[in-house]
Amino acid sequence: MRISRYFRAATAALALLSAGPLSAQEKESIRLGAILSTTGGLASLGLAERDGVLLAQKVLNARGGIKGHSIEIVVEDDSSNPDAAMSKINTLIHSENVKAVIGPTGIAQTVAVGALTQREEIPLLAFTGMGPAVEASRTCVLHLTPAQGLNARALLSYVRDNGGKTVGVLHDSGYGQVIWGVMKDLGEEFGVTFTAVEKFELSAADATAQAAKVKASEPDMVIVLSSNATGFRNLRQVGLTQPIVSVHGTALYDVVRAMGDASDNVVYAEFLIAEDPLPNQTEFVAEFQKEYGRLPKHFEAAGWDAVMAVAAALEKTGPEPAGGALCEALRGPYPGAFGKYDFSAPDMGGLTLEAFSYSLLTKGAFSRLPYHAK
Amino acid sequence: MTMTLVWQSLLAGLANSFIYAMVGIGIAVIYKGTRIVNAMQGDFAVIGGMTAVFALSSWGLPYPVGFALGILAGTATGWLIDRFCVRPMMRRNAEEDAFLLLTIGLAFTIGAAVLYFAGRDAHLLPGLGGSGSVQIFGAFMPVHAIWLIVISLAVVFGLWAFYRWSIIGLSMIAASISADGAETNGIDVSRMRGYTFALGGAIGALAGILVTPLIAVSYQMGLGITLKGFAAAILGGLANPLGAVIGGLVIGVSEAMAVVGLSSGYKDVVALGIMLIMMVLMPNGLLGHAGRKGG
Amino acid sequence: MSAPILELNSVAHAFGGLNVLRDVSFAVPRGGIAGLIGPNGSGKTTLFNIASGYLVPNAGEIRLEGRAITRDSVPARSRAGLIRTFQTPKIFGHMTVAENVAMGLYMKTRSGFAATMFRGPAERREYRRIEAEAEAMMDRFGLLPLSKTRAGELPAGQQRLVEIARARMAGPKLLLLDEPSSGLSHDEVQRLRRWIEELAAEGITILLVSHDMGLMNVCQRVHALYFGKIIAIGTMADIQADPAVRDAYLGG
Amino acid sequence: MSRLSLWIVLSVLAICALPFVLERHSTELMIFAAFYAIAGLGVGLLLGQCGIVNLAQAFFYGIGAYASAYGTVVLGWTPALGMLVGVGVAGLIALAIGWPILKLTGFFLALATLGIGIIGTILFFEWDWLTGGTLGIGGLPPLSIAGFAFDTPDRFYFLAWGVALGLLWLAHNLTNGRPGLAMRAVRDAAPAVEGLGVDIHGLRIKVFVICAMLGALAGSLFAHYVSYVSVESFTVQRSIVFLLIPVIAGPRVVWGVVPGALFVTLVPEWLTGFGDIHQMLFGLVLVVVVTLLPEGLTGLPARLGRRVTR
Repeated sequence: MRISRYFRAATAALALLSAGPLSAQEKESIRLGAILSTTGGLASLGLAERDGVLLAQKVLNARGGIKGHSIEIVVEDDSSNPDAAMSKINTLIHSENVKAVIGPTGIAQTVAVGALTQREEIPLLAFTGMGPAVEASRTCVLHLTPAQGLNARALLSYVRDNGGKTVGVLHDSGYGQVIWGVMKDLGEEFGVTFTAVEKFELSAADATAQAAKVKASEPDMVIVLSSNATGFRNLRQVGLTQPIVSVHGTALYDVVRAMGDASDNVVYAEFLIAEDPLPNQTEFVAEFQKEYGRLPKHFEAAGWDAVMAVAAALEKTGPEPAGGALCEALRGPYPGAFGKYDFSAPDMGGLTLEAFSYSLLTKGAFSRLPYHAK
Repeated sequence: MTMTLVWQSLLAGLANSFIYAMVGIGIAVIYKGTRIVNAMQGDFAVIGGMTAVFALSSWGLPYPVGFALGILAGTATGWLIDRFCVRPMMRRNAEEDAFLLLTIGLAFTIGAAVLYFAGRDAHLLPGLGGSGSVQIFGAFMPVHAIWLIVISLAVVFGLWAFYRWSIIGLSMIAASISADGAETNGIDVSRMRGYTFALGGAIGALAGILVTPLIAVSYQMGLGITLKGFAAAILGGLANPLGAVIGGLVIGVSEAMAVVGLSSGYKDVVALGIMLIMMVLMPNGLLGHAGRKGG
Repeated sequence: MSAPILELNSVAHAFGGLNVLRDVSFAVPRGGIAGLIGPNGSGKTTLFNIASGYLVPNAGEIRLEGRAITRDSVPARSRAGLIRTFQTPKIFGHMTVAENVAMGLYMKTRSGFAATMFRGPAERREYRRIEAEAEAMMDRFGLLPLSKTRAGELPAGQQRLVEIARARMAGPKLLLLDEPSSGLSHDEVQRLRRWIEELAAEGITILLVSHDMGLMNVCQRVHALYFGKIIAIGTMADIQADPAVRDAYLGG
Repeated sequence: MSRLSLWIVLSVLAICALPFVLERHSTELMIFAAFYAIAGLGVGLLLGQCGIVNLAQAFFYGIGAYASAYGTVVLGWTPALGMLVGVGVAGLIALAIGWPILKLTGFFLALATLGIGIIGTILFFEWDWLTGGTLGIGGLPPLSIAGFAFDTPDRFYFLAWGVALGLLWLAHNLTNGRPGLAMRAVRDAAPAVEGLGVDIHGLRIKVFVICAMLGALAGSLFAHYVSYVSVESFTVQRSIVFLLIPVIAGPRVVWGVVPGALFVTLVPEWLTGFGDIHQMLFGLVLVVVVTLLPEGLTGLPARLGRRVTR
């Protein structure tokens, strides 16, 4: 505890140093919480989100905070573990008295933590799509990444419009399984036949045999639904030459690096192509590159958006929102760097097919495709 | 189901077999020399692979140097673990389960340390003989996988010769079979244990370096490959490096066949199921030598 | 006459290629003290392990009170009344002497998991009985002052007494004692000898293995084992006079 | 009154008083500690009394949790029925698995349980019609017994610790009675125990089944408390944590699971203050405990005492 207090004091001091107008220093800072998986299995996502969150904090405070109040974000790590997330959320709500919570990174954590924040009417800005049925009634739990059905539609839409009649699917047993669960019923709607569907375990380091099975079904295209590079590499290793279409969860620089030579001829339905950003993304990309000296992807953008959305809502409610007022203020359209959100939509995110950008991976580099989903 | 598919899966299974075998060999070496089952063998591989990756990409060293540094890192880790953890525990005659817990704790620590110091990214190394594949009767196999198999076989042969003919190898076996007996014959038992751990670390690191062109190395891959290595080593009788290769083949090939014939989601269930059944029914492994106590 | 308490018929056993026992047959009649002698490596311990069920012989048959028990497990034989001690005493080192002795009563008590967890009145009564009986037994073997000591901390001689007291608690019909005098002082051996006679007087049949010829004198009948075969049977005096035994011990 | 029982009474009093003085989030942690104590007690009985390393406890923990989740949410059972079914199913599965694998000993048994734990996790992933897979099952009702709902943290705190202490008392009785005597004896000299007519295999199976049932009970309580279950809570990492509970505290003392459970819930919490390095620090703490403290934390006072008197 002590160290984290020092750490917080240090970040606060840093914020003070970087803060411009004097007024931001005089008023009491507004406290926000963040629960992110910065260690454990989801660390690669959680660390990316944290970069975006901390950048947003810094930029906000440099611009003078909210109505003269600086923002202070207490970042907690849940070690990719729902139990830990539960105890952290209690720290944040009851000991730190945060106004809103950013995160969590994982679905399990979001559903677990959401039960509590919903009851306390504290906004939760989760980096997950809408999960199990209970979440539909949690109007104070906002989702900054698309629901799985939307991901599935974005992929199938591309396949349909680019001449894909037959598709092989290679998915993992976690994230991929969830998307496949929705996608399998959408084939008919998009006029797509699934010739082979192969699953590999989340922790698997190799899925060559599954890849071979997918290849043997001779599809027009292959959809990979997973959170790591394994499937891509194995598909190319067995000599698959057809295009691979994949979800945003693997459109990350570290995953692409881990693909090695396989990072070629892959199409992503994703959100942020930092090499060629959309107008609503340029500011974020520029700030990010200035701060970290590298390009961001959409998880960094989601972290940034979460903080910025809360800041925008706080501008409306003032620094001491009454119970539930902040949720109410958040519920509505918000133009983010990730995409155009509408937090009043039934899925508490309101992303649509229009939010998707399509990129082509060529020898490890992303480039924007002219395609738009319909 | 076409013949090409079966053949392709078989080839893929073969490449995996030798990955499992390399980890299994390390486990067997350490068990043979110390009677300790090492639950962090996969993390030696992570250390070796990561060191080589950083030597090449961050420090810009040539491939052979990176290769050597990776192995050195594994060797040093093995030796340090013996020196600072195993030795004090041996001195007070700790029980079997304490050693298992020690190695589990080390696996946990090393995984977390790699995440902290080396970061979350998964990394690849360039393959030996390039990154291409060769086509064998219509199925593809990465060129590097062939190198992996050749080097694994060389390691097995080298170990066999080492334990059979070299003074140190013989002393290591003697020290593990009867510490008192070895002591009276002038063998420094604790030094032999140090050598054994260093050797296990070196083999683990070598496995990691060899695997990294095929499977991206990352902080969280340790436990997964340790388990497959265990399965391979147990099938082989646990104290037998050659057996670990045969065990690895059984696991790797049956996994691949499970994917083709059964549902792909149950690949690991099949591999672990074989391990469990073998442990209960054939406690001495496929080769049948009584190489283990208990069970 | 009733069946002998223990019968071995044509028992043979080999480890690897080494024939440790070759066609051993003998019977221990009910009551009294029988002995088994033989030089090191003659197969005495193997024979004990086979009789008590720790080892299944390659061939032959073992009978307890006329009933074949060759395939019975160790616990089954124990429940049938065959109890043994070990060459190096196998006491429970982390437990107190009292607990060690109390363990002997395991077969004679019945409190199961549920009863023990919920401490029913029957369980409490039984536990008090166990404690009382263990105390009486420790008193008899002079172990009472040590009852709270951890058995692993005792000297070898006293560990052996603990093991014998524990075996007696188990209420054996036939007690196999494997080298009970090794590690004991001269006085302790004398006391041991008295106890063995006392146990026999209570009606327990005893089969004794020992190198200690002084102790073997308590036996009414001694079997001499030499390289996996019984070469002589008789009183200790007979055995000592037997030319085959003399050859085995002196000439071999 | 012996010193041990004095300690126990003091601890019980402290546990009763805690929610009145603790911050809310500490109460929360203490509730998790109770779940851990219950599941860890099972592992501790196996390890401390029988010398068996069980790395499959998260599997049984999961069975309890999923039985409660599926039973109450999908089938509309009462929480008590779900809990009962979970504990029963876990017991039966433990019986079926334990029969063959408990013939193994030492490392091999530990590896076998590890294999079972991993197969369990895979099945939780694969059988998503039952477990909800990665999405999990949400919306469990609060636990209520005879109309009394344990729907606030304070109420749940007393329920969880009441159950934990009650089970500890049962386990304490067990280890000090006839079966416990036999189990401890097995650790010291198994052949001699057989020679006293004890069916060791049967004994081990019984303890294994008890361990699994405790795991399932803890899992079921956990599921009702967080009102949501997903695969992430039932991985091998969790089994390792369960195993650490008795190890850290010293497995031979049944009551040691209380400090052990507190350790695995509170120490990581404190270490997160050090930033991202916390997991590594926790690993190092473990290695140090295993290397230097063979009797765990409960053995520490005695060890220090010995050093002082020497």
